[in-house]
Amino acid sequence: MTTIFDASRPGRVNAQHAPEAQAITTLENQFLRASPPPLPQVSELQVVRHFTRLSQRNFSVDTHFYPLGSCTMKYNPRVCHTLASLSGFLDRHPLASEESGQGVLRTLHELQEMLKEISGMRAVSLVPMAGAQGEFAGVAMIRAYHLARGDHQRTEMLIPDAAHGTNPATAAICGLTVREIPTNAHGDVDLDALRAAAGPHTAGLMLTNPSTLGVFERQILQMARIVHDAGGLLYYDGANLNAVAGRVRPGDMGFDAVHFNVHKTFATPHGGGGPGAGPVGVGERLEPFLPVPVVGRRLLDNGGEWFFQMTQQELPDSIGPMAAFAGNVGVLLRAHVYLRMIGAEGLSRIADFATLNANYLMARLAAAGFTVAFPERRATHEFLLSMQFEAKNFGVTALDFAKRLLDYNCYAPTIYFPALIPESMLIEPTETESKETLDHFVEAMIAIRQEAQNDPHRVRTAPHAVPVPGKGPGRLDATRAARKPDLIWKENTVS
Amino acid sequence: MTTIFDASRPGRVNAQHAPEAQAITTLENQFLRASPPPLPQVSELQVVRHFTRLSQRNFSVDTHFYPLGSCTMKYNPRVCHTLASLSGFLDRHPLASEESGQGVLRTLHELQEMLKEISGMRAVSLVPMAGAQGEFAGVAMIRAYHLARGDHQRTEMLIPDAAHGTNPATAAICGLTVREIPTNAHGDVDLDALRAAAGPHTAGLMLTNPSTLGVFERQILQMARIVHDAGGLLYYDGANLNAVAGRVRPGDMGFDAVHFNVHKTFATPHGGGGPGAGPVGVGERLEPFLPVPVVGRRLLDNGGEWFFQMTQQELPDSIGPMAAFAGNVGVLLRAHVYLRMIGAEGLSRIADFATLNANYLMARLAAAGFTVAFPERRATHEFLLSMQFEAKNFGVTALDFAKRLLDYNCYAPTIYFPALIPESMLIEPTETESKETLDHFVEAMIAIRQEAQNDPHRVRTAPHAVPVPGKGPGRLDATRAARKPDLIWKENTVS
Amino acid sequence: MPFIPHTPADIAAMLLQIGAPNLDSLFDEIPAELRCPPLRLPPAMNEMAVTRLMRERAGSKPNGLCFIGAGAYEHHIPAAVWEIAARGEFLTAYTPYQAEASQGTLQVLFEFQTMMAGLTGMDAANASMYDGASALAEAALMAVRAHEGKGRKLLIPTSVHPLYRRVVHTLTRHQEIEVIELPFDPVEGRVSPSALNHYRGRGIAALVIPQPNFFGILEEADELTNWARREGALVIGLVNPVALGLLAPPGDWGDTGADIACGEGQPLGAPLASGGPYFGFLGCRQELLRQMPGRIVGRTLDAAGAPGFILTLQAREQHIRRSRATSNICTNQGIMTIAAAIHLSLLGPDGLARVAAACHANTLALTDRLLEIPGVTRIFTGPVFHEIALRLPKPSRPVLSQLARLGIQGGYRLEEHYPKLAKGILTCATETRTRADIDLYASTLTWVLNVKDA
Amino acid sequence: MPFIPHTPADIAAMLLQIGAPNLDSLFDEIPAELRCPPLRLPPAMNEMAVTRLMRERAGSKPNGLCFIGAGAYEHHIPAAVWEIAARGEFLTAYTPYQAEASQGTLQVLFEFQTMMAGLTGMDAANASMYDGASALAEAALMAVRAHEGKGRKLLIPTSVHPLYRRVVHTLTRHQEIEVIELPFDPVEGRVSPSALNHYRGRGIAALVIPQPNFFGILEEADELTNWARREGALVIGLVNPVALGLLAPPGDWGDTGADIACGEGQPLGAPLASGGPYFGFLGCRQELLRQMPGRIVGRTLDAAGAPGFILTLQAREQHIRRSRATSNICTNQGIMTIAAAIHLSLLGPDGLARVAAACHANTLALTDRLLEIPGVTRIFTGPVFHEIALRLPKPSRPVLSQLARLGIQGGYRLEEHYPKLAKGILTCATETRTRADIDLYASTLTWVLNVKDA
Ligand SMILES: Cc1ncc(COP(=O)(O)O)c(C=O)c1O
Ligand SMILES: Cc1ncc(COP(=O)(O)O)c(C=O)c1O
Repeated sequence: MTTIFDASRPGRVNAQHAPEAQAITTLENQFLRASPPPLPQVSELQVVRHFTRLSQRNFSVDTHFYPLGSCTMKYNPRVCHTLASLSGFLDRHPLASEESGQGVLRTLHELQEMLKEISGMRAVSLVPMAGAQGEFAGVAMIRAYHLARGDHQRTEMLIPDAAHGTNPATAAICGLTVREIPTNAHGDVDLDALRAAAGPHTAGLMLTNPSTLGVFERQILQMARIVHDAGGLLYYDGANLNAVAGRVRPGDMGFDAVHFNVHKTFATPHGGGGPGAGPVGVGERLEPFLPVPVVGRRLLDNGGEWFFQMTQQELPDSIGPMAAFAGNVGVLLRAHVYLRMIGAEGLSRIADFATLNANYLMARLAAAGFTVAFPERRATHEFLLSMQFEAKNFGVTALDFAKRLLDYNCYAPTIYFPALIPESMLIEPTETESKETLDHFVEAMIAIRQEAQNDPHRVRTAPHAVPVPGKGPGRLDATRAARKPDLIWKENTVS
Repeated sequence: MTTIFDASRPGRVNAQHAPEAQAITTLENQFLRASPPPLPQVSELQVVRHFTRLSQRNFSVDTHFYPLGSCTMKYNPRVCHTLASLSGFLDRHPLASEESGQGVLRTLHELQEMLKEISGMRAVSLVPMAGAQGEFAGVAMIRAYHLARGDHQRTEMLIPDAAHGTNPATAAICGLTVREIPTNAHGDVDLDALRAAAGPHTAGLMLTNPSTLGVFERQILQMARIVHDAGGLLYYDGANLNAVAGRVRPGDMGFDAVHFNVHKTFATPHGGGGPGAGPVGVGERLEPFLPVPVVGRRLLDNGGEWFFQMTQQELPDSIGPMAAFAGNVGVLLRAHVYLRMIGAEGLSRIADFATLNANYLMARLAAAGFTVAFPERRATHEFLLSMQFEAKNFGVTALDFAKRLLDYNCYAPTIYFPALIPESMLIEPTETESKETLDHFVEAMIAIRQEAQNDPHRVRTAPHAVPVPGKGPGRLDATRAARKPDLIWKENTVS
Repeated sequence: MPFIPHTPADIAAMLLQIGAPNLDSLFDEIPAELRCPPLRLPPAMNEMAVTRLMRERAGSKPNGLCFIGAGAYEHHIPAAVWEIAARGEFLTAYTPYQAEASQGTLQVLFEFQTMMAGLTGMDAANASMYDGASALAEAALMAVRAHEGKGRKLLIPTSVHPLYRRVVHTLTRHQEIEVIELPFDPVEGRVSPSALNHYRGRGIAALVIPQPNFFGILEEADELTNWARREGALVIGLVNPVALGLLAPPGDWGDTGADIACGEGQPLGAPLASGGPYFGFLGCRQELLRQMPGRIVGRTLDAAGAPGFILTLQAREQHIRRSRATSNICTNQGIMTIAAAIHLSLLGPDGLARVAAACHANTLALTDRLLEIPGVTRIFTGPVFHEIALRLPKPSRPVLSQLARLGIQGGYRLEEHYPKLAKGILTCATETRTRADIDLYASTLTWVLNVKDA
Repeated sequence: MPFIPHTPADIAAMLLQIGAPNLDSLFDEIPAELRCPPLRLPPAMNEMAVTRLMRERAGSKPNGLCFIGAGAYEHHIPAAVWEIAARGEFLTAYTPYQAEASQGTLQVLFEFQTMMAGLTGMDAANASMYDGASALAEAALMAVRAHEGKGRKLLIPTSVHPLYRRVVHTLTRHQEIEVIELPFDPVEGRVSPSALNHYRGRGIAALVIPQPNFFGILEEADELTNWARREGALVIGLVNPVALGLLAPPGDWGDTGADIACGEGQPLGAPLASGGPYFGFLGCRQELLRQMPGRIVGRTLDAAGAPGFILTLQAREQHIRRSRATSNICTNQGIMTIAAAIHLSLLGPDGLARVAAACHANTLALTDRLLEIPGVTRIFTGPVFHEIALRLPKPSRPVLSQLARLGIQGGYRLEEHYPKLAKGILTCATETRTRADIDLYASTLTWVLNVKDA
C-alpha cells in the first residue's frame, strides 16, 4: 500500500470541508507558521478509498475469530456504538450547563450503581480512561490511605510474577517498590512466599483473579487475610472479570480496590488500541480518595432526581482528577447500554459460556496432544498452552504457530505472556464464539502441527496469506524496525 | 464463502432482537403457518461477520476505480447519505400529518425547483423510483397527451439503435411499437432515416444526448423540428446528464419530457443495484399529466410557506401514482444535499471535468494504439473503444479485457453495449477520479494488450486475483447458470 | 474544488495530451445556440452549512408516536442492519454486472432470494422490485402473460390497498388488461367466497389475494385459492412479510398454493422515511420463472469447479430482449434487500414470529383500549392481524389532526379512499408500541373527542 | 440467548468433551463461600427497548448553541470521518500485536504519527495518550527523565489550563517532581518573559509553554523557548492542533525549537461528547525518542524486502520493562487517532488553515459584538487566537445559567479556578458559529444582563 502522502499533490483543496479562505491581518508574524503544515493534499474520494482499503487489511472481531488471551475480544453489540453516537450525546460540551447533561449524568450514575453491585464495592469513580489508569487510581488511593494514617513506611507493592505488565509499571509510577511473589506449580500464588513478603512495608497486593494463567486463585481468602493482617490493602485487576462476573465479586473476596476493563468485559470495541475505560471501585477505607469527578445524585422536592459531578470541592481527599474532563464518557455509555441489555442473568450467562468455551477448547486441544499448562485445573475464560514440545522437536515456536494461524483466518492468541510458562500461548475464545468456530481453530492447530512436522519452513516463514495473499508483506522484521526506527513518512524515501 | 444458511443451527435465538415470546390464541389454525419459516438461525456475531466479509468481496467506488460506461460511478459524498439518514427523516411515516412533514416537503420542493432550472422544463414530479420508471412516466404522459387530443393513431415510438434497452422496453410496456432509427458513421442519428420514419403514427422520439456512443448529438435541433413537425413529442433520457448539466438543457434542446437519473448525476450511491430515483420533468404540453404526488407550495398569511402533496384530486389528468407513497424520498434527499453543496458553478464544473477526464483517457488510449470508435469526435463524459482488432489478432475479446482489468484493480467498463460497435467498451471515468488513476488504467490496458500478445491464455482465463487471490472463484460460467438455474439455497446441495 | 481532484498542473497536462486549448473547447461540438446562461440555483454551501440546514429540516417538526400502518410499518431495526448494509463496498457498487468483482452483493442477493422464497413458500424470488405496489402491478402483468391466450382479466378485491390498486392501474393500463374490482363484504371486511360465483367462467386470468388485507383482516385464502384454481386462474398472494412469521405462506394456500407472491418489503429493515426507499418482493412457482421480471441471481461454477454467484436468466431483461422484455425495470432497490437479508438473519424464524405476535397482541390491546371510549366502534367483524378499522364518533380528519398536534399519529383516514367508511380510521400498534404508548393514545383520543370543536 | 450462539445440542456436546456434568461444575474451583447471590441489576431489555431509552436520554435536554471552548472545541467533522473510522475492521480490532494481520491500523497510525509530527514540527510522535491533560503529565515526566540528574523541577505557567495542572499534579506527585507554578501577567494574560528571571539558575528541568494559552492568548513562545534553552531546561509546547494550521509549530519556536510537543487532539475529529473519548498527542525531537511513552509504529521490511508496519521500540513499554517502563499506559485512544488521520487528510493544509482562520475571525467578531454591551470588558490585553476572556457587569454564574436556559452555552466561568478573575468568562466562536449565532448570543446576553434578578 502506498501511503496517503504518496497520493498528495500540491493544489488539491477539498473546498467542501473548508470555510472561505481569509487572510490573517490581526496577528504578528512571529506567531504564524512560515510554511503550511505538511499534511496530504488529496481529494475526498482518495481519502475514502485509501482508508477504506486500509481497513480491509485488518483482522478484527467483526471479521475473524480473535482468541487473544487476556483481551476478551468478544462481539461488541453494534447497538452500543450506535446509541452512544446519538447526536444528543455527541454534541454536548463537557462544560455545558448541568441541566443539559441530565441525560448523560443519569446514565453514568446508573452505570456507577451497576458497577458497585457487580463488584461488591462501596463506591465507584468512572473517570480512569483505561485499565492502566484504573490501576493508577487504585494504587494512588492505597498510597493516599496509608499516608493519611501517617503510615509512611509502606513502600512495597506485592505482585505475583504472572501479573500483567501494567501492574508493576503502575506500582512504580506510584512511587512504590515492586516485590514479586512466585506462583506455585498449580498456578496458585505461593502462600509461603506471600507470608514471607507481607509486613510493615507492604502497601498492598495487586492481583488478577482469575489470574493471567487462566485459573482461579483458590486461596484468595487466605491471601486477603495475610495482606490485611500485615496492614496492606488488596487491589483487584479486573481485566479478567468476564470469567466470573455475576458469580463472585471482588468485594466479597476481600479486595479494597478494583478496576474494571470496560473495553473487555462490557463490550466496548477496542478500536485497534482504544479508547477504553477503567472505572475504579473501592471499599469503605478508600472511598474518600476516589478520583474526581464522581457523579452524584440529589433528590428534588418534586420527587425528581438531579445529577451532578462532584469535584474536589465536594471530595477534598480525592487523589484528584486524572483527565481534563469526565473521562471516556462515550465508552461508558456503551457499557451502560450493554449492561442494560444483559441484565443480571445475562451477566452470569456470559461467565458461564466464556468458561464453557475455554474449557471445551482446552479439552479438545489436550485430546489432540497439545500441552496444557495446568491440565489438572479448570480453565476459566482462558487457558494456557505451552508449545515447548513443538519448539524442541520441530523447531517451530509459539510465534511460528501464531503467525501461521493467521493464514487459517484466526487471529493469534497471546504469546510469551505470562512469561513463566515457556513458549506460552494464552487462548481466550470468549462467550460469543460458536462451537463451530472453536472446532475450526482446533483443526487449524492440528494442521499446523502436522505442517511443523512435514514442512517446518512453511510455518517458520508464515504468514503467507495475509494481509493480501501473495502480495504480502510476509512476516515483518521487528528487530530491524527497532534498530533503525522509521517512524514518519518523508518525501522520497521508501525503506 | 459458505452461505448464512450453512451456519444455521436449530435453537439459536437472538433474544435481543425479539420481543417476549407469546402464544397466539386469537387466530384460527387455518391462518397460521404449519412450520416456522426457513430462515437462518445464527448469532448476531455470525451475522455481522458473514456480511462484513461478504462486503469485502465487492468492487465499489469507495474501493476501486469503476469506469462503467453509462453508469456514472462517481464519488458519492458520504455526507449526503449521513444527512438523509437523520432520524427526523427516517422515522416519519408516509401518511403522517402534513405538519410533521414540512421539513421533508420543503426539501423536496426545493429539489423540484432545482431540477426544473437544470433541465429547463416547466414542471417536475419526483415520484418515479428509477430511470426506467421515469421513462415510463414520460412515455405514458406522451400517450396521454395524444389520447387527450383524440389523436389515437400515434402508436409508434422512434428510438435510435444505440439507445439503452430500457427505452424500447418502456415504449413497449406503454403499448407503443418501437421503430429503430439508425446511427450514421459519425455517431449521429441518421437524419434521413428519421425524416422517413416520422409521421402521423409517431407518438414521439426517445433520445439520450449525449448518446450512449459517448458523443453529443449535434443535429438535435433539426431532429426536434422533424419530430415536432410530424406531431410527435420528444423524450430525453437523462442518464447522461453528467456530461452537460449546467451547459445545455433538455428544455432548450426542444424536449417535452425528460427523466433524471438521480443515482447517476446527483451522486446517490447505487447500492449494488439501487435504489435510485428518476424524477421526470415536462414542458407545457405534458404538465397536466405529471405522475402524482407532486409537492406543492402555498404562501401563508403570516408570510410563511406551507408544503403539501398534490394528488390526483388536484391533478385530475395525471397519469396516476406509480408508487404506493411518494417514491424514493431518501434518495431524493441525498440529491438535494448534493445540489446544495455544489451550486450552479459546481454543476458545470462537474460537466467540465467529467469531459476532461474522458477526453484525456481517450487521447491516451488512442495514442497507445487502441481503436477509438469515433476518433474524430470529442468524447463527452464517456467514449467508446472497439476491441475488434485485439479480438481478431490475439483472440482476446472485450470480455477478456474486462475480466483481466479486475486483476489490475479496475472495475470493467461496460462491454458489448451499445451493440452497433463490435467488441465495444464504453468507458466513463467521471469527474471525481484523479489523473493518476486514469494513468493507472491506461497502463493496465497496455499491459493487458501485451499479455494478449504473449500469453493470451492468461487473459482469456482472467480474473485471477479477485475476489480472493488464489482462492477464486475465477471466471464464472454464465451459460451453466442459465441452463440449470440454481436460485435458492437448499439443504444438502452444493453445486 | 469540491469533489474534483484536479490540480492546475493536471489540467494543463491533460489538455496538452488532448490537444485542446482549454476546458471550454471540449464542448465545441455543442451548437452555440444551445449553451445556456448560468443556472439560477441556490448558492453552494460547504458541508458544515448543509449539515446544519438538513439537521434543522429533519428536526423541524416532531414526528410523534406512530400508530399508522396502511402499508408501511414502524418496526425495530437492529442497529447492525444498516451499520453493515451501508458499508461503502455494498453502498457504492453498481448492479453486479461483473460477477467476479461483485461476489459480495451477489451472494447476499442469493441469500435474500432464498429467504423470500422460504417466507412466501415459493420456488424462486427475484432480487426486488421498486415497492409493494409496483410489485403487484408486475405480478399482474406476469400472470396475464403466463395466462397467454386465455383472457386478460385481473380480479382484484377492493380490500387491497387502495393506493396499490391505483398504481396497478397506472402501470398496466397500456397493456389491454381488464382490471375487475371485487367488492369486499361490508360486514366482515373481506372477500366473501360466495361473491366469487359471480365471476365464474368469465376467463379470469388471475385473482389477487391480500393477506392480511388493507383493513388488517385475514382473508379466507384457502377457499379463494381453491376457487381460482378451479377457474384456471392464477393466484397472486399479496402478503406482509412480517406477518408471514406466523401466517400460512401463499405457497401453502388451498390445495395447491398460490402461483405468485408479492408485497412490500419495507417491514424488513427499511425505515419509514416518508415513503421510501422501500422494496417490492416477488416470487413464483418454478413454472413461471421465465415470466418473472427483475434481476435474478443464480449459483454457478468457475472453470475449476469452484462455486460462485452471477446474474442469470437475463434473457428476460430489457438489455437483451429490449422491447420484448418482461419489464423495463433496470435499477431496482438493491441496498434495501441487503438490509432485509441482514435483518432477517438477525431475527431468524423465532424472532420474526415473535415480532409478528407482538404486533398482533399490541393491536388487540390497542383495540380493546380504544373500544372503551364511548362512541368508538369496530367497523368489521373479520379476524384481524395487526391493523384495525375503527369508527369514531366524530369526523376523522379533525380528530386525526388534533391527535397529531398532540404527538400522536393516530391512523389512516379511511374516507380518503372509501367514502362509505365515514369517520373510519385504520390504526395499528406494532411491537414498537408499549402499553404506556397505547394508554397515551387512548387518553389523548378521549380528550380530543370530548373537546367541543373537534 | 442474547449474544450467545450456543444451542442446547452444542452445550451438551461440549460438556461431554470436557467431562463436566453441567455448566455450574465448571466453577467448582471457586470456594463455595465466595459465590454471590443473584445481582440486583435493572432487568434486561431488548435492543428495541434500550434504543428507546437511550434516545430519550440523549434528547432529554437541548444542548444549545455552544460558545464554550476551554479545552474542547466544536468543529465541523466531515461525515466521511466516522463513516470510515467506525468501520468494523478498525473498530473491533485490538492493539496491533500481530503486525501482519493489522496492517490497516498500523499504517493509519504511521500516517497519523507523520501528520502530528508535521503539525508540531517534531521528529516523531507517538500513537496517542489518553487526553491532552495526561499527555502533558507524561511530557513532564519524560522531560524530567531526560534531564536525569540535573534537577526535577517543572515550571508551569498558571496560564495553562487549570484542569491540566491538576491532572499533572495527580499523575506526577509520586515521582518526586517539584511543580512550580509560574504566574501570568495580570494585564497581558500571559507569561511575561521578564518574570522568568526569578527562576534563573534554579535547575529547572522543563518549562511548559501553552500556545495559545488557556485564556486564548498567544504566549511569546520564541523568547520563552530561548530562555529555557539558556537555562539548560527542556521546552514542552502545549498546543492546539487546529491552531497549528496557522501558528508556528513548537519545532520552530525560538532559535532551536521546543523539545516536546503535546496537547489535546479533540479538535481533530472527536465529537465533544461530554468530555470524551478524546486523545492526547505527544511528539518529540529525535534525541528524546526512547524517553517517549506510549505506542509507536515504525516501518520495516519482510524477508522478501516488502515494506510493512509494526509496533516498535517496545522496550520502553510496560509489557517488556514492567516496573522500569516509561509509563504504565497500555490501551490508548486508538480509534480517535484513526479518525484524526482521516479528518486531517480531508482538510489538508489549506483546509486546516482556513478552519483556524475562521475560528480566529469569528472569535474576534464575537468579541466585538459582546464588547458593545455596556459593562462587558476585555480582561487581558494580549493577542488572542480563538478564545477570549471577558468580564461581565454581573456575577457570571447566574448569567451563564440563564443563557443556558435560553439555548446558549455562553462560556466557561473563570472564577471556578481563578478567584481573582471575578465575573470573568472565557468564550469562543469556532468556524461552526455563524454571524446569526453571534448576534443571537449578543442580544440574548444583553437581555439577560438587563433582567433584574440575573
Ligand atoms: C490483566 C490485565 N491488566 C491490565 C490491563 C491494562 O488495561 P488497559 O490496556 O485498559 O490499560 C490489561 C490489558 O491489556 C490486562 O490484560
Ligand atoms: C442511458 C440509460 N437510460 C436509462 C437507464 C435506466 O435507468 P435505471 O437503471 O435507473 O432504471 C440507464 C441506466 O442504466 C441508462 O444508462
